[in-house]
Amino acid sequence: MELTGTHTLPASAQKIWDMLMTPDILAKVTPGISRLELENEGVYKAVAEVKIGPVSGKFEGKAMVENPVAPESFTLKVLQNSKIGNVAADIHMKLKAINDSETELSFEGKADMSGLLARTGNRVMSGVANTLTKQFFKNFEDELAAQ
Amino acid sequence: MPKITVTVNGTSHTSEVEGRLLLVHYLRDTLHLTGTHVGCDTSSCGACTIHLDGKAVKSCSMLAAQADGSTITTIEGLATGNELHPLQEGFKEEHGLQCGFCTPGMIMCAADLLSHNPNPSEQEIREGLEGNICRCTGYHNIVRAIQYAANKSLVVSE
Amino acid sequence: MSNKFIGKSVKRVEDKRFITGRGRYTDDIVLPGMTYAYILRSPYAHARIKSIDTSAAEAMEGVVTIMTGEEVGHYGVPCGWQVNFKNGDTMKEPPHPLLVKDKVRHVGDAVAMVVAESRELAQDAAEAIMIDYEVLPAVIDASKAVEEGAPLVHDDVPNNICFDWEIGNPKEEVDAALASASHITTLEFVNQRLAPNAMEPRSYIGQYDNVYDKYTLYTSTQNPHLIRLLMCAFVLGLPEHKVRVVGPDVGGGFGSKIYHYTEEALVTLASKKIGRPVKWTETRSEAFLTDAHGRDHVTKAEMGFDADGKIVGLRIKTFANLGAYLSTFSTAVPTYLHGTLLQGLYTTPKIHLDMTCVFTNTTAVDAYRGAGRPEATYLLERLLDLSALEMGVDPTELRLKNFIPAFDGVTQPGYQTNVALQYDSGNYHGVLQRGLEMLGYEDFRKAQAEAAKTNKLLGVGFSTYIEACGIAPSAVVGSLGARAGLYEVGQVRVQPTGKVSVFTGAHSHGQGHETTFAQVVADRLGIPMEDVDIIHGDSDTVAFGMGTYGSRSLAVGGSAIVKSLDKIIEKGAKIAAHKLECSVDDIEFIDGKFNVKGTDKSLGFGDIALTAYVPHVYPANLEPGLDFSSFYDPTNFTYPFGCHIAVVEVDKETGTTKIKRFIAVDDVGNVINPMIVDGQIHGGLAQGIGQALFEGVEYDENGQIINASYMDYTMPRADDFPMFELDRQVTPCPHNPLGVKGAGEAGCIGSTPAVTNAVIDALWSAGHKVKDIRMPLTSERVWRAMQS
Amino acid sequence: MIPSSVDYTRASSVTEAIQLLTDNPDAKILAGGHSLIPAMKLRLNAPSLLIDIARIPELRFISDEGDKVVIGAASTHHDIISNEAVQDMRAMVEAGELIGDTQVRNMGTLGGSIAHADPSADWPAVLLVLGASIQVQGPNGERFIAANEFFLGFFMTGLDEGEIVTAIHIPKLAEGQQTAYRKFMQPASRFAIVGCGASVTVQDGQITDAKVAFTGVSDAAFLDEGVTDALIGQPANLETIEAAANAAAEGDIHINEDHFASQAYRKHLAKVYAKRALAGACGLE
Repeated sequence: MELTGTHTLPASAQKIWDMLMTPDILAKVTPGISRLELENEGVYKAVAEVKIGPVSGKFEGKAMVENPVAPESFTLKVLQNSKIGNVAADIHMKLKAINDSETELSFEGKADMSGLLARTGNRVMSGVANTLTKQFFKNFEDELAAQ
Repeated sequence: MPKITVTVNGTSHTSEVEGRLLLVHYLRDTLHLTGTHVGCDTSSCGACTIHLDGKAVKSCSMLAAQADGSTITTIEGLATGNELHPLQEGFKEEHGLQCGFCTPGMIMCAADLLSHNPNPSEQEIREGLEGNICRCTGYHNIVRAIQYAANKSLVVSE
Repeated sequence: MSNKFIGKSVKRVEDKRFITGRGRYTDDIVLPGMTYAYILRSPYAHARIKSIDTSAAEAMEGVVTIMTGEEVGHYGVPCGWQVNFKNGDTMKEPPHPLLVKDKVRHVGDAVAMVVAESRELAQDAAEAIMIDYEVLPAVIDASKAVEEGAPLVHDDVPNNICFDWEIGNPKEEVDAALASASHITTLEFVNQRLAPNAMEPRSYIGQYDNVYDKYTLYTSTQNPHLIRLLMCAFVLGLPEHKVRVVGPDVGGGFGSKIYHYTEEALVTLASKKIGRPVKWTETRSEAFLTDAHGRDHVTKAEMGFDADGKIVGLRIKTFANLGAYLSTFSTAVPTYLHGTLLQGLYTTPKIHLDMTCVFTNTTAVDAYRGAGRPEATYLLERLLDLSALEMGVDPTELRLKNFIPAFDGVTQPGYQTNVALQYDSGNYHGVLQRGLEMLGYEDFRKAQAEAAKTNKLLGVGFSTYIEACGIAPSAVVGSLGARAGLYEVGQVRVQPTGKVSVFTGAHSHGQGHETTFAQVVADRLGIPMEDVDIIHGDSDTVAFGMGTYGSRSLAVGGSAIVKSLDKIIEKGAKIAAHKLECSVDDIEFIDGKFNVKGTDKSLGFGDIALTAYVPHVYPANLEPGLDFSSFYDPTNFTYPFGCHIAVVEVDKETGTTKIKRFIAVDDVGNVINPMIVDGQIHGGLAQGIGQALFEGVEYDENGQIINASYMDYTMPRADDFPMFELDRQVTPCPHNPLGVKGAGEAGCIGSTPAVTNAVIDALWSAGHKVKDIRMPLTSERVWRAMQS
Repeated sequence: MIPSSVDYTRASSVTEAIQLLTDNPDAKILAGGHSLIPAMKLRLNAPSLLIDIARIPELRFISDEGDKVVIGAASTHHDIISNEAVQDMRAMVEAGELIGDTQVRNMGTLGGSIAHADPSADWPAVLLVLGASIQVQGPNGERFIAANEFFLGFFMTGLDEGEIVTAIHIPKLAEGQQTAYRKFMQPASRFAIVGCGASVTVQDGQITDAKVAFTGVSDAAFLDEGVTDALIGQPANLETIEAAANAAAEGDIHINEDHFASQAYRKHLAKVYAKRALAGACGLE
């Protein structure tokens, strides 16, 4: 499943960077992650509950922030396991300051699925990707608005 | 556990069933009516087709509990005594089956078709079988078997 | 012998139980104390197992036992056919364990088996088993698997090559022939991977009886004896006489139920371990991952023609994907069942096939309806139609010009090909000409020209195929690497009252043996069909057998029965001569009566049967009883052939193809039951057309099958087809007593290229000069071909 | 395949169903079950409780109320397409006949289908062009949601937590209004790759009103205003239709893709099927 998205957020790059590096906020804005617990530097234990249409599942796994270049880019790696299949996502995040109060946040990556998810999900995968992307940016905007 | 009462092929059964028990497993495992088959797990192949209150449904895609209070006919209940249903006869006369695994579902689905369209065209028969998969016959003789049954029933009813 | 039944469309004896829901498939069988198995499978195509923790699952209610690779990983299933490298080295044959303990090699590889009191509890417990995997890179495509640096499926198989192989004329001769050609047609294509999809999912019950120390395995198989032999001799080392294998009603096979699967041995082992019967029935989702797939060739083929349109040479390079493990017949399919058919119906003087067979992180590939022969036919027949388009000649004239002339194999010798086989008898011009009459070729071309101006293009595609069936002479297949003989066994037991029980090693799973074989027996003995019972599928009742595949049941199994019938009649004549007080030479057996020639003295078959068992007035030195068993080993393959013609309509706006007409003229030798033969052809056509237009297993780059259910794998449905138009030509097989050739695979072999050819023809009619569209020819692929 | 353990209860009234749903947040409403049960069998979903509403009498009816037809949520697809009251709404009948197969149409329900909001389901495109209104009931009482505010996204509807669909209200056709539904099916599942509902009102040869909606193309069924803008005020002929259909599925929308149809191909099919549905509605096929 290919994951790409670009969106302009009304905040400075530093602010967005700080938010992304805050586990609670990262957990809040990232669809499918409900809790992140820091295990050690850059490695989180991730708990997720996903409910999309007919599918609902509880995932447990790891999220890792790799190659951070503040406040420009990092790679988010997510490895999630569940009864219905496992997901390994590798997402490269980029922040581009437009001005002091606007930043273009973009990401590019893919999620590899195994198990039932891979075998039965083809019909809806592109919809899932698009929905997750939309949720991510919407969550981010909501979070910004709340701050 | 839900308690259900169903009438299957004219006989009433009352059973306690697990909520998750599929109707097809109730028929096969509890009532030992093994003519209804399981060919897939996505509600696609139609091998498990039975009649629920007179209409063809896929018994693998519903729970036994959902059938509480219903009247069910399976392939075992289609013939009248030793007299075959015209569709059963048609499948034999026109060689509408080979391995026989999809056959009960095919016959039950065709019976639903003929119940509201007693004289279907070839195209209507083919479209009427869209929920049933056969791997052996190429459907050619299944279509002819249903035409046979339709013709026979029309002659009888005239 | 009378001909009351042979050649007649006798209605099937077996139908009554199926149409009334009384068929008895393995999953219908319930044994006292039965438990249920669930197999936990790898979600990854390639991964190292770091740890398996079954403790939580073991503690769950209703769990009887859990087995892992630690316990049974040293047992593995064998390959039944040895092929050697070009240089003579033995093929690579890595083990295929019942349960994996170190490294999983495809999605669906079995890791643990839970046995519990119910299906539900077994599945619940399997979910509680924790496995820690280290995911490894996977390799899916056969042609990429051989590249340097590709992940290794088996650590000790370099470049993932199981073996390389060649057949035909020396390569230099073919190169020279092509160098001299005035036109060369080059075609690079993929013969895609197919899921066999017999409607009955595989199902096994293991039952161990500790009183008699005897094992019974109920299995949805095409060959119970072969399973017993393999399981006893090569897998578990069980004493064969203490093992009974039963193949009850089986819901279709199409090849996929020939093989000895790991689960058959697993339920057998588990039943011994727990002392209770163990049933395992796969789900459809599992079937997509574990039933051996078919085809999967990546090919480049070149066919050269001289200026007159005569074929001068054929050169082929193919990579065949064998999957992660060697299935029972997998190595024979791309080689002896494929390379040997590349002569087709043509006089091609120089042929060379270079074949590389490769391991990948995918489900095992083995014979699927047609097995090797569809691949050869697709290659040849696509080349013929494409060459005609490229050279601007008519595809039927091109064929007629290159056909092998007719020969009957009796007064004329068989035809020796350049690829090892000798065809038995054939009249290839006949089937094509009949097909063209049925088509109304001239009118079609006019209609096509009109259609080219509209949004609904018309196309016609031809395919004139040959196959090798009725496998086969044991000595020949043995010299080619088969690790078993390929004869068949037929026993005829005449009961004292004249009723006849026939035991055959062929197995019926839809082919109608109970009817066709009874027709042969009834006619040979001159008795009613009701007096004949055909018994198959149980190793305790049937002496031995090699099973049903390769369109061999009647040609080989039927011939074995005929041999026994001949012995029955011969012995009956001796008894009759004694009772009628004449010389045995004066006895003739006609219509169920032993007559003294030229007199009205006669004894019925029933009288003789009774005398054989109540031998009070009986020849001296003759054993009582009337019961004979025969082994029949054919002297050659049989070679059915035919002409298939597809007429398609292609929607220019969407690329969707609709089959408008399908004409099949097949020559399968003599026909015992035309209704059943037609039915076999119909079913084969649907599968062959299915390959062309609908079906194909799709892997993603990680080795996940992305269409592993009927929601995504397109199975042909009733509304995908018109009524098929069939006709027949009869060129008897000269070397078996029934003159039959076999009809089980013909439809599936001939039809696929006809459909692709028809779509290509439709596109050329509108100026889109495409060479190939990858199968299945989905709407999008055809639409894209029209955009370029 | 067998679902995970689950409790089952049959609600006898809508009020009871809502109460049960409120009391059991992890519960799922079961109508025909033809989307839910297959998902549960694959264990893609494991609710603790199923609340069966299929036999609630007040949910299974089809009535002609003069200016509209009202369909109870538990009416099966078969109930609908065989009912006299909807026969002149051709899009309704044409779409219904293309849902699943005979067996699915005998069990699957209109309410279940729209509440599930599969992005490829057939009904949403039809309800959008017919201007339907969805009647829903929840802990806070009853309300109506217009179809174009109901299908919000990927398996996402305007239903709030604890609400269930009780009925669908469809206005009767206006004078000169005709509808059609055309579908390009995914060949295996027979879900829509592109499903197009069209409604065209023609007066004196001029198109006075038009609606075109797609299912299968994007996250949710949607009204394609790009197409309709190019129709209104134009003569009802094939030239108009072709030109308008070319505007289909353009603009800022996400186009789905899967191994049967890429985005480019889906977009192309949307234009072809817009043309076919519009031509069907105008009687110009």
